[in-house]
Amino acid sequence: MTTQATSINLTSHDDVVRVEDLKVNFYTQLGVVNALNGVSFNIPRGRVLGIVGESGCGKSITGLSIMQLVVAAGRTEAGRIMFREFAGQEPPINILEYGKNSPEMRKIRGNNISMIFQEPMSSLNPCYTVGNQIEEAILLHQTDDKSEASKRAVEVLTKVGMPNPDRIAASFPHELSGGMRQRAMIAMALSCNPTLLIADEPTTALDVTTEAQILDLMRGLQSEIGTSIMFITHNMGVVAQMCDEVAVMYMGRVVERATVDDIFYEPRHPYTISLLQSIPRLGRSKGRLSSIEGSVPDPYSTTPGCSFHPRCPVAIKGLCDTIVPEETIVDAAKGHTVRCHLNS
Amino acid sequence: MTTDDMLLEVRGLKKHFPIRTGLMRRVTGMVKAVDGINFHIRKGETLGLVGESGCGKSTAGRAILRLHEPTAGEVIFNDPVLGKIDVTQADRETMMKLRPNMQIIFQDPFTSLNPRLTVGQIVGEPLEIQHRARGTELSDRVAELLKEVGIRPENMTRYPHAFSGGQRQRIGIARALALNPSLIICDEPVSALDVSIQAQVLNLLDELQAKYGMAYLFIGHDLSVIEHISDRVAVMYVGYIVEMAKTDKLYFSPKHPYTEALLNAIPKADPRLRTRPVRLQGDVPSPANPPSGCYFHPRCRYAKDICSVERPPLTDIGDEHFVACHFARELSLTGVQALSDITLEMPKPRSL
Amino acid sequence: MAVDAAKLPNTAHATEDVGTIPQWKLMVRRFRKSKLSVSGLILLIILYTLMLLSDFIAPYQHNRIDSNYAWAPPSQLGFANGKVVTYALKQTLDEVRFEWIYAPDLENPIPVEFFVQGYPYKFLGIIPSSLHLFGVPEGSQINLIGADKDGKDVFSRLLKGSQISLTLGFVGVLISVIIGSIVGTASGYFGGPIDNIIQRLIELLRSFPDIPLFLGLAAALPMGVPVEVRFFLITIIIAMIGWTGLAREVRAKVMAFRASDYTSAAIAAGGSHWHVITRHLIPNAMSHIIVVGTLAIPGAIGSETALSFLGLGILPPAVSWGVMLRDAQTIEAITNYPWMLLPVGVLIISVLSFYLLGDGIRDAVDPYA
Amino acid sequence: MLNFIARRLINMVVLLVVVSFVGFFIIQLPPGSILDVQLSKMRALGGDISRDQMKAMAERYGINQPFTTRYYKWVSRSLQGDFGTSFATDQSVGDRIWGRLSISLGLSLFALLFTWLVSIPIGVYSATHRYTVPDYLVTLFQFIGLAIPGFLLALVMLIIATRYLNQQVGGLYSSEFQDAPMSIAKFRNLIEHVWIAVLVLALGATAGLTRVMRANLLDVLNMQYIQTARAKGLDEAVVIWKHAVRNAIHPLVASLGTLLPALVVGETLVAQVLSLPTIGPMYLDALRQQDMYLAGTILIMLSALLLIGNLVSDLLLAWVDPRVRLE
Repeated sequence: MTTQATSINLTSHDDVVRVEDLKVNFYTQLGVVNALNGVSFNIPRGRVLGIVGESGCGKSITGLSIMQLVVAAGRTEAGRIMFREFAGQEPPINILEYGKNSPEMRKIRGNNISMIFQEPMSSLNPCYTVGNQIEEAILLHQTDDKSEASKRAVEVLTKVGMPNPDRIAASFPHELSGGMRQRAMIAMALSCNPTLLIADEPTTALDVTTEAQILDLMRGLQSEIGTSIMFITHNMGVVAQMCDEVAVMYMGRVVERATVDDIFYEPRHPYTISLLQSIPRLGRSKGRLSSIEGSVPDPYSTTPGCSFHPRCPVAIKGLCDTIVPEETIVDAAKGHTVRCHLNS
Repeated sequence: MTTDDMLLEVRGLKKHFPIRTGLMRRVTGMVKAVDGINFHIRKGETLGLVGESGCGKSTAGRAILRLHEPTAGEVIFNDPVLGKIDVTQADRETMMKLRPNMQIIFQDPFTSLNPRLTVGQIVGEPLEIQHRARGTELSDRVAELLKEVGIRPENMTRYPHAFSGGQRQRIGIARALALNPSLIICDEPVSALDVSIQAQVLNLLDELQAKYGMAYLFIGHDLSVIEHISDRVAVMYVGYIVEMAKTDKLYFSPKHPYTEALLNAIPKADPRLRTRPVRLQGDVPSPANPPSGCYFHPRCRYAKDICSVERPPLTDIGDEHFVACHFARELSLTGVQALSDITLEMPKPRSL
Repeated sequence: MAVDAAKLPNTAHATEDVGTIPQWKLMVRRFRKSKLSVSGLILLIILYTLMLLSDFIAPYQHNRIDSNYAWAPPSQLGFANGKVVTYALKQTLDEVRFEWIYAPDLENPIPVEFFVQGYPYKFLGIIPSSLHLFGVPEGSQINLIGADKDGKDVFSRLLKGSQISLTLGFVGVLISVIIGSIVGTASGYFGGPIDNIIQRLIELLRSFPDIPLFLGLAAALPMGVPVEVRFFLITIIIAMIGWTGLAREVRAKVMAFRASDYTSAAIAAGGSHWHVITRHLIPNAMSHIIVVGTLAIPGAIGSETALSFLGLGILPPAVSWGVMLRDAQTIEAITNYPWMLLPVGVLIISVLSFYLLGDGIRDAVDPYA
Repeated sequence: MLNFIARRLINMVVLLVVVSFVGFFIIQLPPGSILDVQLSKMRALGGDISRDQMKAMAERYGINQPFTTRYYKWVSRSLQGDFGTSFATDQSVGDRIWGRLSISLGLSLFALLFTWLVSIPIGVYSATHRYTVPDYLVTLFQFIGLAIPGFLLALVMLIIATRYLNQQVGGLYSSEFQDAPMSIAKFRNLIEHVWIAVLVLALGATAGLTRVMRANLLDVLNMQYIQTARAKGLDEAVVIWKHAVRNAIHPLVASLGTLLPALVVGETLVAQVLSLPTIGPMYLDALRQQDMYLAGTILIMLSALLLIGNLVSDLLLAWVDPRVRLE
């Protein structure tokens, strides 16, 4: 079956990254997992793209693929990841053409594209000071001068709102709280003024009040520096607060792409709609939550047709369970696409 | 108000963990995980206990069941047979009789079921311990319980590793249900689940309560979930309850600055509510070394001199609204704004 | 993603319901996938079978001295008239070095007979018998792998020696596993003062370097006691020294399992200490105990060998592999009579097999570690 | 830090007192006394001992005094630096032990160095090339290394060295250097004699440590901070050696304390075969001859070594890993 995804071009020349029909398989002892089944999306320059989905939908793998940091068991089978460091760069670079540990890839990592992870407790190496770990990136990409690097490390720590940047730089990670560590991670990620920041569930492990601080910080820095952000999360609240555009993922596919307003007010995919209906919302009336029946299928099995059809309340027999829906444009102007037979 | 419908009264409950250091393992300090909390639960109601990590909410739940031996305080449980009994003082024999009426559901569906036992053995274990059933009677009862939580009884002979997180959580609920308890402590039962599964489990808990009338102490950190399930809510901060009220009261007109800050901090699932309210600065202090006076004062934007000196007691400001703040009656704080529902409709097939 | 996959149920065997397979069976399955570990197990089964049948297989008593066959090389085997035969030895004196030189007398084949009568023994220690697997007629001798300086048959001694070498370490570890499990469980489950006292005791025992302590204790054993008593005492020493490490590991596991939610659920339902320990703690700690125990056996076998080698363990006339190796200490012995080293070969095989087995069990028990 | 060391030292002293008591008890357990050994020795030489002589000896060694008295005498004299007189040789115990203990320690430190230098790189290689042929080979060699007893290895190496390399081995020096003052030539001679012992000693421990290193590194490589380091754009070699190995080495350092005395004594059999003048064979002889002052002193020295080793490894651990707080 030919996929239409690559031919859909809702994108301008000012996408930082365009992921086209990305397929990644994992070869494990228990079998092959089709982690990504043809993922396509674009991250517009200076915007925040949210990637949202439940555990195992492939959202983290997508982020790691852009960084070429997928573990050895995962293999990229097809697709392109086109990266434009600056606006209008022609031709864009296909990241996947570089080797994982190639000098070209290493020059992009941490410099042009940087990443922060979910667990602030384990994201920093316990053996080195925070300052040392930030300087490491600066020395690698920006300057050879050690004192210059440590000066910049303190600067960037100040920028992320550290109350006492000099002291923090000299601290070891275990001496900081979770929120502080995540700030330090953000400082490290931003230390080389990256074009794109990939944030993989950066606030999931944090408490609500700390989460709010970190989200504010990221939003503030984003509008200040203009870095594009790919924000991976499972929390619809975080999506609403953080993102400009959203891609909803299910079982290794992007099922819906739209602006954040469209995702929340005019969702088209039954999965997006069910997801929104199943979250309890503050200040709403009580009563039964509408839930999605069943559970996410295990990754070793393959579902024929639309992967959501076994749980979909409006699935059409004979169609949804046999044919994989193509990505179709709902609203070209706003870049709203959906992968659903009911919308085609 | 009659006291007859009172199920559980917790008075001055404390749980301190000693910090031991050095070679001689001398006690050099105390982690005051729970430091004197008071609340009550009526029959059939749900009390939400909410707070950030390390505030002592789980410890409190476990101390009530004496899974942690409480350091001080009373836990008066109104047993249907024995009447009111202080759980903390009960001897082994009494405890054995009390236990069936107070059960617990855990957070992590992957570690709360013994991997070496079948689902049948897991759900049947409480019945076995309490000598309630044996043989076919036992397996009939287990089958019934499984059906109750939406697991097919054929699954009795399977092991936990064959189930997804949501299903395991249902099995854990069936185990708690086995002895017909009048109180279930739900220790973050949906925190580890995906959003779509979370809704299923919350609905199940609602249905079971409607059917059997047990009370829940629902411990959680997600304020939206707590709001959804609770009749009343208590907010904890560093080992204390800072505010406790009926759910709507607490959410719409909070009286404690910490509650206000918490409600403010929740990322709302609505892009139109992208406000940038004043955020709480700093981190939650460690219960081993809390600040003086009101523990919240270093982060509180309404704090005055007295706050750093004197710890405010939890006082009733009327209509079962308890607040531990020197200025509870004076401050006007903002809570959650009532929203109009967004109605979402499923797509309809165009041609059929 | 990889983590998620690890948590998911194993569905590789799509045709059957994996859900009904108990955990230990899944472990056995995983174990069987490791060929090295399975071969270790098979080798051990063979070794222990030979040990059990040693009196039946051995043609001679391990202490039978025949000075005519001092340092006799392995008997040559052959076929004649459809029968297995061996050859008598022609002895000539090397007049320069004053040593006997042996050569097979190829003219005189001696038939090897099977199921012959020999020295009396008790089969499996119970049934009196004098039947042996093979033998040669009176007046000649067969030394499958040569003889030692007194003309004692090395093959018979090797078999007899396995009775001590393969059981002493095993039993020693078994005892230390039992002590370690009980003490570790008590320490980890009850905590508090009990735990404190046990931990202090272990700390004290661990302040002794184990090998010297071991030697000191072995040296303290009375010399003139029967073999069985000495065997028993050395077993006890091995157990005494080994249990502390195991107790610590069991304690750590038990503490983890005790803190687990399923244990809490059992306590919340009114489960007694006994119920919790036997239902939840021991079964879960068991696989770990087996792994640690299996991996401790080779060390214990080595300890026995070393002790006997140094003259502090099993003493002649009793025989163990360590005792046999006393004759293989010098370069001369090894270069001139290399068959004297065979006990080391068997020792290495048994030790290696235990390591492979233990490693395989560990991987099977804890596949994601 | 100083506070920590001080407290640890106090604890060590307490443990050593208990250890010395228990040690002394064990050492004098064997039935019969040094007297019997001496007697049989003299009789074997053809002489005999008069009743008076025996009495004098019993007096001198305190044979007939109660256990606690003997222990007290021994300890109080030891504290003054007088470890007593060896029954067997009439030499001062202190003098005899120091010489041999230092040789043992030297050998062990060499072996330790070798162990670390070999097992860390091999462990790293095998962890980063998991499930490849070299990894399987390393695993195989590890098992064989664990399974082969040291003395056999010593014997085999001895044969190889003498037969095929024409090397002199056994002992520390060739006869011509035995009493010569230390010189470059003598040192070379020492190395030539000692390398087999070092190799043999190190090999068993190397096999074990390589396995530990491999397992640890595999754990560490799954950590998030390794991903962070890669995400910075660091070269994989830097990621491994700077970020992973430092964290993986932790348990190796922790095992240092027990490794040192194990090596010191582990050479007993090897030293026997290679006829090295180290502490192991001496301890063994002392035990055999019921030379209790000597054996007791060695046992306690070794305990002290173990405790010091543990202290050193704790300090090293704190240096390697900032999370370890010394309090």
